[in-house]
Amino acid sequence: MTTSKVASMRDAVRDLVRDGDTVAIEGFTHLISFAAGHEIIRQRKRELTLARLTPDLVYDQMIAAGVARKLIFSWLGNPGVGGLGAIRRRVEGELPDQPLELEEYSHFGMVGRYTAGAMNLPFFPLRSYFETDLPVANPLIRPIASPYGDGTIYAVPPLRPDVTIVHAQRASAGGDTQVWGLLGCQKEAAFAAERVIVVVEELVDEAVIRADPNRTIIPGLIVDAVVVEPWGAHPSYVQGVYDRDNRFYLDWDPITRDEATTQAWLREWVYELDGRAAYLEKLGAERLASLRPSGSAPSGSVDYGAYR
Amino acid sequence: MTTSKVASMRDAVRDLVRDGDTVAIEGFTHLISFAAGHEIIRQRKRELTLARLTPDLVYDQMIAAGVARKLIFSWLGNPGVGGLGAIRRRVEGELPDQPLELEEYSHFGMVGRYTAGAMNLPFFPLRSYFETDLPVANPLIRPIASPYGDGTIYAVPPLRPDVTIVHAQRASAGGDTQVWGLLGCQKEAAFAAERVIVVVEELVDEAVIRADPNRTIIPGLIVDAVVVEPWGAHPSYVQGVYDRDNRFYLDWDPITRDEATTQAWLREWVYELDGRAAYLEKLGAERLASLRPSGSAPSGSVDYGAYR
Amino acid sequence: MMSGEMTFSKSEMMIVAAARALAGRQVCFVGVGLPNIAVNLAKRTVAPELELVYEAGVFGARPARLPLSIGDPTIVTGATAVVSMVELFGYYLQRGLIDVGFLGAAQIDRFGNINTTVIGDYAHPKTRLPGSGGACEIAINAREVFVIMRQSRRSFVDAIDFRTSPGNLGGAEQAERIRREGGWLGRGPSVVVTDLGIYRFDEGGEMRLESLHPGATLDAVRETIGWEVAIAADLAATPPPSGEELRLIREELDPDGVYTK
Amino acid sequence: MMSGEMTFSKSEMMIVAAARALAGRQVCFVGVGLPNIAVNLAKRTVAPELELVYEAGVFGARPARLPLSIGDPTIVTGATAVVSMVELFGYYLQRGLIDVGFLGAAQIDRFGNINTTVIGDYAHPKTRLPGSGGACEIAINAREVFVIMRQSRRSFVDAIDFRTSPGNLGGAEQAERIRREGGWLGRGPSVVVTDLGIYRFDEGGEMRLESLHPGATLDAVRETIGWEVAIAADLAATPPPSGEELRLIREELDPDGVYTK
Repeated sequence: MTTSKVASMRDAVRDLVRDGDTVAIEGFTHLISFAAGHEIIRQRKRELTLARLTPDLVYDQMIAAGVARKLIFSWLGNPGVGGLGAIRRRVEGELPDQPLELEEYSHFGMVGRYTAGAMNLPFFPLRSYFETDLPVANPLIRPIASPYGDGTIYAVPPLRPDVTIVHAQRASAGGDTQVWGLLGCQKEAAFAAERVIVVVEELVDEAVIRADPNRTIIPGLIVDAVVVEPWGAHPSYVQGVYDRDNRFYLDWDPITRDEATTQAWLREWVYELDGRAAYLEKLGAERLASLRPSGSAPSGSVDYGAYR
Repeated sequence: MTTSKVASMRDAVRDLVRDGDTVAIEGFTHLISFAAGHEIIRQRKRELTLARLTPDLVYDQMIAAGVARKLIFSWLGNPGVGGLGAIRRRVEGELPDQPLELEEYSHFGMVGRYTAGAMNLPFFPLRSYFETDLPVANPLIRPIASPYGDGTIYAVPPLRPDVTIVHAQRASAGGDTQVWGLLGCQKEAAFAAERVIVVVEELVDEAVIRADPNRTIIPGLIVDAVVVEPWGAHPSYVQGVYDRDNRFYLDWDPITRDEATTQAWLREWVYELDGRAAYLEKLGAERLASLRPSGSAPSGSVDYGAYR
Repeated sequence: MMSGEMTFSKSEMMIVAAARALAGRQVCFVGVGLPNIAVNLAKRTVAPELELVYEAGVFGARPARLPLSIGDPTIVTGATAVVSMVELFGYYLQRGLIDVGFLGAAQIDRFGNINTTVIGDYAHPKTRLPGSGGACEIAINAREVFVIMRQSRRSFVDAIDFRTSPGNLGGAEQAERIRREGGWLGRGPSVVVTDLGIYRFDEGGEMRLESLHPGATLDAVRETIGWEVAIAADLAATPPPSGEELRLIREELDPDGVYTK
Repeated sequence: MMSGEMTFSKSEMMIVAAARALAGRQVCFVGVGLPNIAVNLAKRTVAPELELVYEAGVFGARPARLPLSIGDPTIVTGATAVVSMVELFGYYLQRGLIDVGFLGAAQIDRFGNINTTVIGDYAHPKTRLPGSGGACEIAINAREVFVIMRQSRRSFVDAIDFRTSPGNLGGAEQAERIRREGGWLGRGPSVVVTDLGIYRFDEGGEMRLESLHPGATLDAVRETIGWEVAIAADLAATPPPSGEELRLIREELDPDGVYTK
């Protein structure tokens, strides 16, 4: 019954990501759509504002490739490993012809921004930022007095991406999307957005989604394209499907320390490949196989009951 | 490892519900703890403030029994059937020696109040109440200006019940609680509360909970007592376990229209019974059996993966 | 009531007319009572793609039977998504994803302002009604609002006793200005379906009778409205329920006649 | 380093000391890096009932291996609850359910104020650091804050370049007044564990060395702190890591020596 929204990554990025857009590729350590990031690089999108709690390797790569003019974030690093050299060089002024504007929050501030966007609120109130320099560095973090006379807290403004891109375990062709494991703030980032691209490990029949409606995080209603791209989150991970490729995170540290090695990596692993299939082939089946979970851990099934 | 919090309904209500408390028995049409409501009546608790989006039959019964001095709510009725006579008589002044104070919101206002309580926020902002008489009737609904100069919306204050009571499909002895089907605002009402009583259809091993952590709505951390009371939500329902007993909702309409019949019902079905087991016996096995779902509708199992 | 060879009740005509008004809509917020049966009829007739949203937290319900209440387990089993109420009201309704909010009312005025709170004084009410529930936020945030209710002098009144849900306020000009300045997503009430006819709103934001149901008369309309109601120059006659519409109501949706008596 | 017959590194001593400080705590918010290994060691030794909370959205983690990052799938499988980040930060942290927040830092001052944002000027930084992440809200909302970091003149400074996370501000009196008036749930930093010793905070809200690690000297402490540091009159000697603590670190938690080099 529902119209299929299944598209190739190439078509989805071409049609839905536009120069100058605010783009959020969300996923907190889990389900990061590197596949979409690489396609945005290949299509040489420009002047993007990139939003993400933890820019991670994917934004380091995108920013090295010159797609962005601005970054909205709350934690800038290679989690558990080190720094993000491409971003740092631009922020620290090493590449004055490639400036990068920063707009900085805390994690809850970023989450609150998406939530305000998702709820169509003019602001999100929170008990952060007291006695810190963050509201000085970012004047969009503003005090707000309680209308009940019990003090002043802070507010952050809504974040409404032009496009939010999330990776998920599964979706129907209509875009109804389910995730298990870490949920991050993908739901909020998707509801906040004007357009949504969902990238999935597996396309499933609508009946699979409808069998467990509590697991749906995004309804097809707000989804513009469903891209089927197994391993599309590599080197990040997909709960139950593959582990984080920690070797890649470690390898990235020396690569990103130098602009030339970073650009060489982009040529070899992004520009010279025509899509995700070529990337996976280049990684090799053995590398991928080593990332499978050590065993299964089934959730078990619950009964919703038939009521006729 | 974890200490068991399993208690009888009698002990849980005796120890955790105190005269003068603000009590929220939450559950939006689904999972309403009638068992707890009846025990509160039997123990003749007094001067309670009762909070709930939809007071429903359970609060009509409790208010008829004289446990409450005040009601905080957003919709007052017998859903799909009619009115709540006991509450209405007290509000309309028919029983001047039994006044009932009202504090009234909309659904989103009530949900926002619990959410502000759960998040320890001094207020929750929302786009409701514009150009209505509700802020006039309830001066706790207050305008709040956006700190971004884009207009004024409304705020509601946090609601922090002394006790929240929820019914659920299952919990561990430590109080980790899982629900499927309608979630209402039980999570928010529980996190907002000082004390939490969870009533369950089934006590399960902690391993059952840990097999599907995304389904947990309340962690044992905030739970004070776990009461095992199958059918404890009758005549409301438990997804996958039993249906709403619509006959009871229809029957309540004539009962509640008259104070004498209401009090007679309370005597017969609450005061003269010593607990839920007696109530179920009086209802009869046939009545209960007729409420089972017409078939099963399994969610299916997902794989979280083992990562060693 | 008779129409050709078929008999049907005023309630059946009202439900059918309300269902037909949903043609072409995508996402509908389903209220308790008459809206519930009208929307479920629309899904089986003019709007098979209609996504049903229930305030209890359900998006994309596929009820296998007519839900007995807005929280019936049949709206959960087989739905697309079941979410907490903070998400349903925040991420769906307030976000602007609802095309049509469907409301009932105890009192309505010529501008479609609605009272479901009290008859009489708020502090000392003559009749205490259910209150807002989600109606106040539906009226503000749904793209358009349909109202379904039976006509009477007590319900179609010149001045409502309490404004629970805003309609066109004091008229279209004022309402449009306030909605624009306040950033409302909703454009207010668009249709009122009664047991006698179908009303839409004119340039001034006032209800105007656009279609008269079979068997209803202008006299009956005027007798049951507390102001001098506007009548469209090109007043239409509502087509009677089809055999299939009646069959669906009587056999599938409401075999016990709860809504259609 | 040697102690009796056992050798251990400064990093191992630091991790062990931090883990021991968690004895008796119920709920700990686990940060990336050293806090991660310290908390996982505590769970296996002094605090088996400790509930591990990860900002990624996990409550009650039971990691089967040392998580490689704070978002490792091993913290999800077998956990008590996995929730969205708005709930984790709102319903858990801001609600006041976290006993201990565990932070690292690039710079800290005598009052435990922390910088993880920039070295140098914010607009034109000498070194751009990761930023707050959740640190700013952990510092404000966790009941107490533990800090774990290596000592150096660059990190233990008289004046931090940017205040990312508030500690005791300009001193205890000011901090207590502001916390009380602002309704903060946190009482601020309580322990700083370094590679040389363990610090707590005195009545004035200033760091004071309470325990010196085996092999460390007061000279080494003074050389690596940018202000005249207070030393407790009854300065203790940190007991060296036990064989079991070392075995857990080396065999179970960090066999590749990522944290303990």
